[in-house]
This record gives sequence, C-alpha cells and structure tokens, in this order.
Amino acid sequence: MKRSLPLAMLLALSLAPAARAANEADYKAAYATAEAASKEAAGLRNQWTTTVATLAAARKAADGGDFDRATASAREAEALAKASIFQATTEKDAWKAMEIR
Amino acid sequence: MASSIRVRATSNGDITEVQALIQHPMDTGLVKDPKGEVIPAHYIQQLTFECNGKDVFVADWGTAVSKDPYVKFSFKGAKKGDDLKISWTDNKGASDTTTAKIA
Amino acid sequence: MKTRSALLLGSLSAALAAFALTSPRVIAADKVDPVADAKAFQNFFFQKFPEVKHEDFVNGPYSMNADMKRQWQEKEEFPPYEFALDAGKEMFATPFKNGKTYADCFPNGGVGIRQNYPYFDEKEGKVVTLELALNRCREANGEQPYSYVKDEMASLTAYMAFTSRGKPMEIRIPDDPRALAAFENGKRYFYTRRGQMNFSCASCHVQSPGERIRAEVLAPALGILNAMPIYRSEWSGMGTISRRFVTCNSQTRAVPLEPQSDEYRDVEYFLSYVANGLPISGPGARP
Amino acid sequence: MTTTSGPLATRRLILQGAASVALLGLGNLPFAPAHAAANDKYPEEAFKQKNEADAIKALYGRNAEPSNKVKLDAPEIAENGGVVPVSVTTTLDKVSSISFFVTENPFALAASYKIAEGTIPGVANRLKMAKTTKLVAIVEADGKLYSATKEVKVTVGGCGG
Repeated sequence: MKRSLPLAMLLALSLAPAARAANEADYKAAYATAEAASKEAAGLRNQWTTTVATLAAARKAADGGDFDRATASAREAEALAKASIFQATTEKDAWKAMEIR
Repeated sequence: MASSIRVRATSNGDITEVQALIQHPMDTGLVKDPKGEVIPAHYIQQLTFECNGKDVFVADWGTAVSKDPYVKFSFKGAKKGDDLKISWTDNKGASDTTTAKIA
Repeated sequence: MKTRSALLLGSLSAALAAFALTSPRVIAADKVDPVADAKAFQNFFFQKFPEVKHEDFVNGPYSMNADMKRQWQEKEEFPPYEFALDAGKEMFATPFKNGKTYADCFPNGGVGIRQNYPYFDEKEGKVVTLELALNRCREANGEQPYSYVKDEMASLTAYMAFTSRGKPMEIRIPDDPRALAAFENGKRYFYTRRGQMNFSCASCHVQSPGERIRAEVLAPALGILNAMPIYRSEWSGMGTISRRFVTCNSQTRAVPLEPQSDEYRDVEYFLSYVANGLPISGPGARP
Repeated sequence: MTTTSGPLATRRLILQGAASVALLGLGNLPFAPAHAAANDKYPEEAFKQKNEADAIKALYGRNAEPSNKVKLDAPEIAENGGVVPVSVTTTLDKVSSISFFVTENPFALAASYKIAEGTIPGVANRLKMAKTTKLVAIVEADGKLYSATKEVKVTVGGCGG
C-alpha cells in the first residue's frame, strides 16, 4: 500500500534517534505481538486489509535485513490490528445508533 | 457457438435503423495483467455492413473503442426482409460474419 | 501511529455522538420486528427522495442522477449483459452429465422464481441464497460448483433474474426464532462500521445515496439487490451479489469474508426483505 | 486505464511500424493518396498518431473548421472511462465520413466511419477515455471538414481500497 510505506518510514525516523538501531530480536518480538493482535482481529471477523499489508511489509523488510523498517512496520501493524479490534468491540452496540427505525 | 455479432435491424418507411453489439475484448495493448505482463493489443480494426451488394457503412476502429463494442446508424434504400451482412476483422487477422434479415 | 489510531477513535466517538442525536427516536424494545423495520426503511427513502417513484429505487444510482440515467437508458437499448443472459439461458438448458438440468432443482423449473430468493431453510436453520442453491444443485448432480464471483454464476443468475423481471420482491420470514435471528444478524452487519475507512454499508447507501464518491453516484440501499447480477463497466464484466459484497468490503479496507458466509447470506436476506414489493430489474448494467 | 511505462509503449509502436512497412512492401499498388477517407484501406497511419492534429492530417490531409451543424452528444461526467456513450448527428449533406478524436488518449483517433450514399449521416458508439479529455467529432461533407468539440470529465470510481 503506497500510502502506508511512507507512514512506516515516518515512524522509523521518529523512533531512530531515541532507540539504537533495532536488531533481529526487536523485530521478532514486535512481529509476534503484531501477529497475535492480527489473529485476534481475524477471529472477530474484522480484519483490515492494511494490517495484512503492513505485516507483509514488515516480513519483506526483515528478509532484506532492514530490521529498523521491519520493526517499525510490525509496530504499525500491531496498532492497526488493535484499532480494528477496538472497532469490532465498540460496533457491537454502536451500530444501533445508525439504524433506521 | 452463437456468432459474436448481435444485430437488430428494424425498418420503418424507407429508413432502416441498425444496432450492433459485438463480443470482443478490444484490448489496447497498454494494459498489464495481474502478473504484470502486458496484454497484447487485440482489437477489431474494420467492421463492414453490406446490404443489397453495397457497403452501406464501414467502421475503422482503433484501440479506444470499448470492450464488447456497440454501434448504431441508419440508412435508406432497404426494405423489410432484405439481408444485411455484417463482418469484422481484427488486428490478429481473426474475423466473423453474420447475416440478419431487416425486420 | 499512536496519533493515527487515536484520531480514528476520536472521529469514531464524535461520529457516534453526532449520529445519535440526529437518528429518529430510539426505541428501547429489542424485540426483532421485520415488518416494522421494512416499513421504517422504505419510508426513510420515500421521504428522503419524494420525487423518486417508488419502483425507480431499484435502478440504483440512475434513480438519483438524471445525466447518468440518460447514459444508462442509451446502454439499455443494447445492454452489455446480453451475452451473459444468452449464456445463462444456454447453460440452463444444457443437461448435466447425469442428464438432469437446473430446472429439476428449482420450483417451476427455475423460471420466474428469483423474487423469492433468498429464503430461510427451516431444515438447515439458515438463509439459502440463489447463488448457493445453484451450486448445491450442481453438487447434487455430481458437477463441480462454480466460483461465486465469476462469470458462470453470473450468467445463471442473470437468466433467472431475467425470467422474474417486473415481479415484486417477495421474501418471507417464517415464524422461527432462527429466521428472526438471521434477519437481525443481517441488519447488524448492514449497519456495522468496518475497515480502516470505518464505513458501514449504511454510511454510503443510507447516509449519502445520490452523492458522488469520485466518479460514481451512490445507490440507495432500498432495492439495491433487485437489479443483481449486474454488468459493471468498472469490471467490464458481470458481477454477482457475492462479488459486489467482497469488493465493497475491500474498498473500505476490510478483509472480505468467504463468499456465502453467514454474514453475507443474512445481509442479503435483510436487504431483500426490506425491498419487498419493489420489482426485480435484473440483470442490470451499472457504472 | 493503467498504462505501461514509456519503453513498452514505444516497443509496441516499433513492432507495429515494422508490420505496416512489410504491408506496404507487399502491396506495391499505386499508393494514390486520393480521397483518403473513401478508399477501403484501414487508415493505419492515422491510428498511430499520438495527438489530434497529426491524426486529422494523416486521415484527411487538411484542417477542420468548427460548425454548429455538427451535433455532438456526450456525457458531461462519464459514468466510467471504459464505456462512454457518444453520438454525432449532422444536418450537413453529402457526408462521406465521420470520425471521433479523444485528445487525451494515448492515440487521439478513436474511430472513423465511412458513410455511403443514402446512409443517414450519424453514428452512436461507446468509446474509452483515459482521463478528463476534449472529445472532437469531425464530419467530412462534400470534401470539406466540419468539427464539434465537447469536454468529458473522467475519473475512477469507488472510495479507495
């Protein structure tokens, strides 16, 4: 997704000065939490296409050895998955507000 | 297999109105398929309508004619029951022809 | 990223608050009442678009925009779904390897019955749509099922829709709690926001029919399935109800479910029921 | 309409160029550029021109002047760039050819029709338009060219994905 890559870059820049360069372990941890959140979203049958795409971007960056970007993408994927979980849970009742009665 | 040409020719008075819809991909040669390869150009170049031995209408088409192309025109000098022969050829040399009775 | 999801949550709650105020009286009773729902649903559109004739709603965007209606009527003189219609008629007549045909699977030989689909199957306790019934007919006669989003299924449903053209939609909800639950589940799916765009079907087809999303004019939700299957210029090909649901999901950046999953069958049940009385106008041509 | 990048398009042009050269080589008929539109040969050259002016010159060999006798009917906003219903009617007589040019398309000439004696000068068809564009219809009547122009807005649909 063209749009989400620059976002990932933006995120990586903002993180870079504070943390040392992310290594493979950081990436693996970030990816694991992202994947768990993504599975939970899928379980709620409310997965977003951008979560799946950002997870894939993370794997691709990791395969290329760019663990900074890979970790950033994994963190973004986690945030997207969490947002989709929040959406699913709030909508359980929120939908009634839109209903035509 | 039914012909690729659907035609409706209806005459009232001396004027015959002709509508034709042709099943053809009309690929421009500028579009890529999902795998990223260019879909080669494949489009009807000439479409001829012949009635009573005369070409009443000839269409020369480029790549900007829509998929499953449609054309409508009218002509004089034919009456109910006459035969209208329609034929097309495309840039790959394929062709098809059909004959319709003017209703 | 934190800011982005926070932004999303903020806009979500703001939208909710705004909408709660504007939505008509909120009744507490949670009893499922399809008859009242259908009446309210139809009146919402009849009042919102008083100049649109009731049966015109089934023409989707063309009931909302005169210029597009003209383009549509020009196309209807020799519509692009002619080929799918002929292919469907031919397939309907071609016997399976075991000699049977689709006509043997359907009441009245499958002619003029589309307006009763989807129906609630009390044995199975689930909604059965026309596309599902067609594939079950194929499997019962030892044939491979068709893809729900490809041309063969569209040709079959195009022919069956054509044989019902003009007949009013007539969906029945039997007095069975599971049927009421399926209707309610379809209604819930219709109004639930999903995808990163945070849209529900209602965000586009109830809040803003007649308005544009880029080149396209949004169709009203009332009668939105009456013209199915549709030849879409966008796809330069035919599209079944399943294909439309799947592509709508991915447009809002929601991962689509499997075609003919329960949610899709139920939302089709809901949308068809609330359109009861409006004529079948399939197969249709759309942008 | 996703189009490929430059090199691919030019490669296609070269291929087509080679093909037409071969054709010319074969047919050593007297290549008389008589009434260009009237003969039956497919105006290969005109369809290869990128812009409208070159295409008109290749097809008719002269310029057209706007005339309100040519009535061009096209939508203000195209429902879909792939299928734009467009039609032309005219009150001019002795019409021998009608052509459509979509200026913003990769190749301007979209379609050209030869109108025989006794055929009503008018045609309706469905064209592809790559993006918002000027649409020019040209009618050749009694050896002179008359044109009508209209703008058609074209964009993609849907909310993103």
